[in-house]
Amino acid sequence: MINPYLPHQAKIQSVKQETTGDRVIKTFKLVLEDNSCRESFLYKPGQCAMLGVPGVGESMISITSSPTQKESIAFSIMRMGKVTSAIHEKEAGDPLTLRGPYGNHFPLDEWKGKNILTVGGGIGQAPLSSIIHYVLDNRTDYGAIDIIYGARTTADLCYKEELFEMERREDIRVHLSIDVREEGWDRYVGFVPSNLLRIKPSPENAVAITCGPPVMIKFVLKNLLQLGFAESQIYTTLENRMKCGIGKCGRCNVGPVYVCKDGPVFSYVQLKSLPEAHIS
Amino acid sequence: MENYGLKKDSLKEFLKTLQDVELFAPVRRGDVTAFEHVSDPEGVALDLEHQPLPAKKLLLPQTEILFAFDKKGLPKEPDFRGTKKKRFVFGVRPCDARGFGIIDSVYEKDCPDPYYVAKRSNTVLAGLQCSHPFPNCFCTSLGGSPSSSEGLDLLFFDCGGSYLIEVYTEKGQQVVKEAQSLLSSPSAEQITEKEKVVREAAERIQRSLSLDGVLRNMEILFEDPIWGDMARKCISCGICTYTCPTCYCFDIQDEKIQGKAKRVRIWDSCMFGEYTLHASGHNPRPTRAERLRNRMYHKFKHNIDLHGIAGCVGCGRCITLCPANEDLIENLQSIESAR
Amino acid sequence: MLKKFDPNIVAFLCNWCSYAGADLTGTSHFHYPENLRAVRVMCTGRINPLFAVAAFRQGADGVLISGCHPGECHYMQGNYLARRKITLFRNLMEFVGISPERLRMSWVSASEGKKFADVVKEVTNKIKELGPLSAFEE
Amino acid sequence: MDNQRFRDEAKRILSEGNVRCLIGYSKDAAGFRVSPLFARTEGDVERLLFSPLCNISLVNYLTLEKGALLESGARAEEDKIAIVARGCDSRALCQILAEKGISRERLIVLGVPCPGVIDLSRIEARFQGRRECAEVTEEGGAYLVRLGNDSYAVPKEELLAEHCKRCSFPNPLVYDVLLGEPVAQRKPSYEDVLAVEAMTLEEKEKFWKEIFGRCLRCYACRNACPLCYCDECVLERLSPQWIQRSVNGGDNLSFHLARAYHLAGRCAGCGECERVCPVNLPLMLLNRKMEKDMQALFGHTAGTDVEQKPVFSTFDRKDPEDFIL
Repeated sequence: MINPYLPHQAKIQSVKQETTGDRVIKTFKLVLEDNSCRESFLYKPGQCAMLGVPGVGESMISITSSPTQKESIAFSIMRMGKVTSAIHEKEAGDPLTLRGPYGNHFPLDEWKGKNILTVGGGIGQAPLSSIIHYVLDNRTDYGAIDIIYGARTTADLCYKEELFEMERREDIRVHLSIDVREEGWDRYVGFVPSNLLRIKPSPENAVAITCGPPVMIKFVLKNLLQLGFAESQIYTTLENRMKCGIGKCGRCNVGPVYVCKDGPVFSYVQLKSLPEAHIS
Repeated sequence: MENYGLKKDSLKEFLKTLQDVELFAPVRRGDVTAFEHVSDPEGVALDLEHQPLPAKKLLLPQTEILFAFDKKGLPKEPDFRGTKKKRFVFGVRPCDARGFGIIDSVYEKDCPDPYYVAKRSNTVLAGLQCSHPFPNCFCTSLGGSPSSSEGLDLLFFDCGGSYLIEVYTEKGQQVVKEAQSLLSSPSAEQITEKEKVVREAAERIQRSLSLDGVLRNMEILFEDPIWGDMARKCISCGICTYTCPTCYCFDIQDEKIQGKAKRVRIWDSCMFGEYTLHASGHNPRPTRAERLRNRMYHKFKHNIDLHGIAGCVGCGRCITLCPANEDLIENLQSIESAR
Repeated sequence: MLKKFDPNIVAFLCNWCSYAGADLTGTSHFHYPENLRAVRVMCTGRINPLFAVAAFRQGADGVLISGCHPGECHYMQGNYLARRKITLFRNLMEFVGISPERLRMSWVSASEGKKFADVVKEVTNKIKELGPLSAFEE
Repeated sequence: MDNQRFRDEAKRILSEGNVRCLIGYSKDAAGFRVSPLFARTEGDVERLLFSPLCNISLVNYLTLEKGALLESGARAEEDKIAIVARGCDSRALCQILAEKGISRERLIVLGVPCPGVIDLSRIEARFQGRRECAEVTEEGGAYLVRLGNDSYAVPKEELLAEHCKRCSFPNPLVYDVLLGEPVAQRKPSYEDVLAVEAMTLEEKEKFWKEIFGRCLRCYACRNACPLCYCDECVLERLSPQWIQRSVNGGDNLSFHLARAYHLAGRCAGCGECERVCPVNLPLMLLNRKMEKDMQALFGHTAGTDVEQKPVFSTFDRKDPEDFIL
C-alpha cells in the first residue's frame, strides 16, 4: 500500500526573492531527486503540494509553475509561520521534502477557446501564475488574456520583472496596481476590485479566476457579477490550515468539503452552496 | 454464525489460551479503565462505565510515529504494522465497534491510511454486550443497540454464570479455535438467557433522540444565533472529541529529541481554537460557537450526506464527561425545536 | 561492560558575569569537565523554569543556572527574582520524583574563573553520582 | 441559602441597566447536574439557584464571555458582568484583580459563603441510574436529597468534594453583595501533600509516572482553571515549542510541571482541574504542594489581598539560597 504521508526528496534549484518589506515572499524552484518521482509527479494548474523541512514540519503550498514548464516545480512562499520561516532560510542546493500534488485543478480543458481573466492580489497571484504560464504555453487554445494584479506597494508585488515583460507583449493585457501612490509608478493606484471595475473586462465568452486576501476576493466577486459575469464563469481558490492533504486530519473543511482534496479550486456556484465560505 | 458457551470462571483461562495473538483489554488505571496491551489476563477489568477512552485508540493511537528521519533528513521507511502477531481486543462496547465502521468510511477509502488499515486488518474485535447500559447511553437512537454485532468479529453475552459467545467472522473463528477445549455448545438455557439479556438491555436505555427534524433544521439554521447560545457553556477542551469513538482528526508535528527528528501524528480536536488557526493569525472558526457548530454539522449532517451515516454511535461519553454539562442530546433537541 | 555515564549538563549563564567568568576559566586554563553546554542569557531573571524542563526533555541530566552575586545584578534585581523561581521549582521537581540536585544555581562574577571551574566540577560530580535522568523518557 | 433573596438581588442587579448578564447556576432538567446560567431577563432569574450541587466555578466564564472584560484599564462606562462567586471563586477573582487581569469596576460579585459542594461522581454513583431532577439541601451535617417522591439523608462527608474538605477560604473575600451568613472555616491541612513528600524519590517518580501516563492532554484542566486566562498559552506556541504535542511520559511530565509552576502562588484552590479531568488525575496535589511551599518559603498566600504583588515579581533579600553554589 502506498504511504501517502511519506514525502519525496527534492532539491532547491534556485531561490528568487520576490518581495521585500515585512512580508517577504520568495519563489523556490524545486527538482525531485528521484527520476521516477519526477515522472510521476504530474500536476495541473491550481493544485498544491506539501513542502517540508525535516524536523520542522510541513506546509501546503500552491504550485506556481505550470506543468508545461518541465525543468522544475515552483512555489512562491510568504514567510509567515514556523515552516515557511524555515523554508526561507534555505538556499539553492539545499534539500526539501515534497509530497503531492493535492487537490483539484482549474478546468483548463473546458476553458479552451475562452477568454481568460485573472484577478489577483498579493501572494494570491501564485496559483494564477500557473494558469497564465499554462495558457501562454498553449496560446492558440485560448482567446484574449487579461491579467489584473495588485499589491499594497511595489515592494509587495510578486513576479515584477516577468509581469513588466508581459506588459510589452501584444497577445496579452496586463493591468497592475498598487494600493498607495508611489513615486515612479505610472500605472493604476487603488485597490484591485476598483481596478477591475475601471478596466471593465467583457464577460462574453470569458472565465474569471480570482485569488487573494479574503476581503479582496469578496469585492472582486461582487464587481465581477456587476460587470455581467455569470456565477458559472467565476472561479476562485480557498486555503485553510492543513496537515494531511488527503482528507483525513479534518481541519481544512468548509462545510462538507475538504479544501485539500475537494478544493482548492471552487466555482462561484459551488461556493454559494457553502455557507461556511462566507462569500456573500 | 457459530456460538459457544464459556463458563465465567474460565474467562481468564480462555484469554490465556490465545497463544498466537497479542491481547488488548481494559485494565484499571486509577479509578478508570483503559485499553492496554495485557500480558496477564488476571489484570483485565471489565468496568466499561468508567472507561473514558474507547478502543479507538488501539487502531488510531493518540500519538503515532509516522516515520523517523535519518541523519540526512531522509524519511526512514516505517513499519506501520507495529506487530506481526494478530491483535485480539477483548471487551469492546458494541457502540465503540460501530464507531470503527464510521472511521473506516474515511480511513479505508479514497486514499487509504496505511497505518490504520494495517492495524484494522490485523485486529480481531471481541465485544462485550452491554447488559446494563449507562445513564447517558442512546445507541438505540442511532441504529445501534447494546447487543449490536456490527463491526465485531465475536460478541460475549453475560448470561449470569457463563458467557454465550457469538462468532461472526472467519477471523473470529480462527482465534476461538485455539480455546476449543474451554468452549461448549450453548445450552438451551443459555440461549434463553441471552435473549433475555438482549431484551432487557435495550429496555434499560433511558435516553433517546430523533434526527429527522435535526437534519431538516440544519439546512436553515447555519447562521442562527442558536450556536452561540449552545456554545456558551463550552470551555473549548478536547474531552468530547478525544473520548468519541468516531472522532478521528489529528495534527502532524515534527519533533526532535537530541537531534533525532521524527514526524508524529497526535489526536487533535476541532474544539480547540488553534485547530484551524492559520499562520497569518486568521482563524476561520475563531469562537466556540463556530467550532461547536462545525462539530454538530460534521457529525449530524455532513457525515450523513457524505457517508450515509451519522458520525455518532450514541455512547454518551461526551455527555457524561463534559465539564460544562454540554448535553449532546439536549443540543440536538434544541436544533430540532428551533424552527 | 557498562558504558561509563557521561552526563549532559546545560548551563544558562548571565551575560554580565558568569558567561564572562566561564570565558576567563578558559583563558586562564583552569580545567573543568567537558559535559557542559552553555547558553548565554541576558540575566538570570529572564530564565523561566520551562527552560530547564525543555533541557531535561531534550536529554540534559542536569541544569546549571549561574548569575551575578546578590546585589550585583546589572538590572538591579534579576538574580533575586531567579532565586525565588528556582527555589520553588526545585521543590516541585523533588515532589514529582526528580532530585533537585539536578537543577543548581551559582553566583559567579566575571572575575571568578576559578570558581566557575569549581562549580562545574561539583555539579558534574553530583550528576554523575545521581546517574542518568529517567523521568523525562517517553 | 435563601434562593428567593438571591433571585431578588439578581433582579435588582440586572435592572440597573449596564449589566450585560449575570453568570450564575441553574439546575439541569434531569439528574444531579447544575449548569452555568447566563441570566439577562427576569425569566432567566427565576431559574437561578444556589445549592450544594453547584460544583462548577464560573470565574472562567469571564474570560470566555469576552476577553475584553479582562483587559486592565477598561473604561468603566462599558458594560458590567455580574457573577456568583463561592469562597474559592472569590479568591480566584481576588488573585486576578491583584494581577490586574480584570477591571473591578466592570464586575458585580454576588458572594456566597459556601459550606462545600458535592462531588458529582459520588452522588451519581450513590444514586446510580436515577435521572429524576434532583433537589439537594444541606441540613445539620447531612445532605437531604429529593428525587421525585423519594427523599434521602446522606452524611455530608460521603458526598463532599475532596478539595472542599480542605478548603480554608469558604467565605468570599471580594464581593459586592453577600448572600447568606459566613460559614465556619476549616483548618488548613496538607496531609495529602505530606503523604507524597514522605515517599522516596523513586517512589514519587513511580507514583507520578502512573498518573501522568494516564493524561490525555485534553487541556480541560487548563481551560477550566479560573487563573489560566492568558490570551496565548505557552502550550500552543510552536516556536519556541516548550512542550511537544506528543502524548507520552516525558512530554506529559513537561506539561504538568509547566501547568503546576504557572499556577504556583496563584491557584485559588477551587479544584476545577480535578473536577473536569476525564481520567481523574489528582492535580490539586501539585497545586497544593506549591501553595504550601509558597506559604512556608515566602509567606505568600494567593488570592487573599487585591494589593498583593505577584510572588515572582517581588523578592526578599533573605529568601532561602542554601542550594546556591
